[in-house]
Amino acid sequence: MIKVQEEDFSLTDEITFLKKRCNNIGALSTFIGIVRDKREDEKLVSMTLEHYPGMTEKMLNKIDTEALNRWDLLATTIIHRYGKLLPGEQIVLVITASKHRKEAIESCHFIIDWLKTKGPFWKYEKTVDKGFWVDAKSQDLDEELKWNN
Amino acid sequence: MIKVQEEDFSLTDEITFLKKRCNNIGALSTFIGIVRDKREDEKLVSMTLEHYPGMTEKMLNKIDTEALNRWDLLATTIIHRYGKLLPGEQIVLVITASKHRKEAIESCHFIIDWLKTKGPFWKYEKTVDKGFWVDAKSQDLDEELKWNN
Amino acid sequence: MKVLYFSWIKDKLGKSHEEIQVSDNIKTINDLITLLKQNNENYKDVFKDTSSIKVSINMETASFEDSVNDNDEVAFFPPMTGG
Amino acid sequence: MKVLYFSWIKDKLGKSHEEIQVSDNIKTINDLITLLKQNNENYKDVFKDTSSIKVSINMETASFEDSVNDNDEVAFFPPMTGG
Repeated sequence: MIKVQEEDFSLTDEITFLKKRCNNIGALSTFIGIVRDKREDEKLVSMTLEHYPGMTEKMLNKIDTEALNRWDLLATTIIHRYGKLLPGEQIVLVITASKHRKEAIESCHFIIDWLKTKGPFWKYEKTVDKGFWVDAKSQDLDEELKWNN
Repeated sequence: MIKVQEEDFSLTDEITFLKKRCNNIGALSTFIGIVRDKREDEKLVSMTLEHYPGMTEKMLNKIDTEALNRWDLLATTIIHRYGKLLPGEQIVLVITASKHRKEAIESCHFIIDWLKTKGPFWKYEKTVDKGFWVDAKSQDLDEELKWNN
Repeated sequence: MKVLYFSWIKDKLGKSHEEIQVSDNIKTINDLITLLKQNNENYKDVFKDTSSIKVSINMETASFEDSVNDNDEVAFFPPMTGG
Repeated sequence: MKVLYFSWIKDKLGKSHEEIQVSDNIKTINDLITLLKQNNENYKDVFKDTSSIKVSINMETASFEDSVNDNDEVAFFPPMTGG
């Protein structure tokens, strides 16, 4: 299940909702991305996530489907926020449920790696006196590529 | 931080507590192990976790320290329950927090893999008419060994 | 053809989207870029180094050699940074 | 010497722990096992195949060749299944 939304999400509510969609869960992996307090060594004031409405949903569904195809999963949840977020706020949530731990952990890792390079989001960070579009990291592409094998 | 306890835990409470212990978190990985509904194809009635008091705390601390040494982490939480658990109940919780996702995800994976083979727990599963001590899986040893590199 | 811009490309051009009239000799994304750059310094600046620019056609990742036609939705953006 | 048993080993022996008087000629875990097996069918049964049995000394994973003395706490158990 995927959601693209401006409002915050609740991990507990999402786990409860996911558990209703399947049974015999043995392993539950989650990942939460959070706005850091700092940009390099400077205090971060806010991070604004721009996205491409329509394409975002399309890509998140693609990533979700790919995970469900590659691993034996019972259920998945991907929630990605957009808009202006403050330090400490939640950006993204991934939950994967499976019978055994390996599938849940690996697929959760995969989803977040693919989101990094295939989710049509762009981040604008504001410090007290400046603003910056966050560059994609070449390391993120390397992380994505390791899932090609 | 490690805890060995009979009572259930709350993921939300533990995340809140962990967040108080550090700042500048960018990535939060969690893993929850849950008692499955079935043993092979039979309905599971309960799972009782026996453990070795004293050694359990010692080994969990060892695993926690190892994760903190190997990865750049801001905080960790490991909670393992013992005693009689029913299907759907939570067995184990791992939370890892870091600035960047790779560290949180990998260390969470590492901790749960090491817990499997180094946590002094033994599981007794009851179906309607039988009881079984769960055998360790040779696959679990393979999973542990991949962290030796 | 609907063309969208994101992130610093949108900032540099001062617009997030526009409708472009394309004639039949615009066959690929590269042709479209050439058209946009004609007599416009902002576009010339944005597209001077396309190695750091990605493109999508109808919300699917595409390459500069891919074909486009008047009904397509095209978007230009820097590498994505989701998650 | 305090000796603990877990899981099916505890079940087969019908006890979770016991205090064993060991003389000076018991130098290793292997010696201890030999002592336990003497004249006792339950222990002979449990220790007939030690490949599926693990041992700890003072709550640290150990091997059957490791030395023990009277003050040690020794435990026998099948491979762990935490998590």
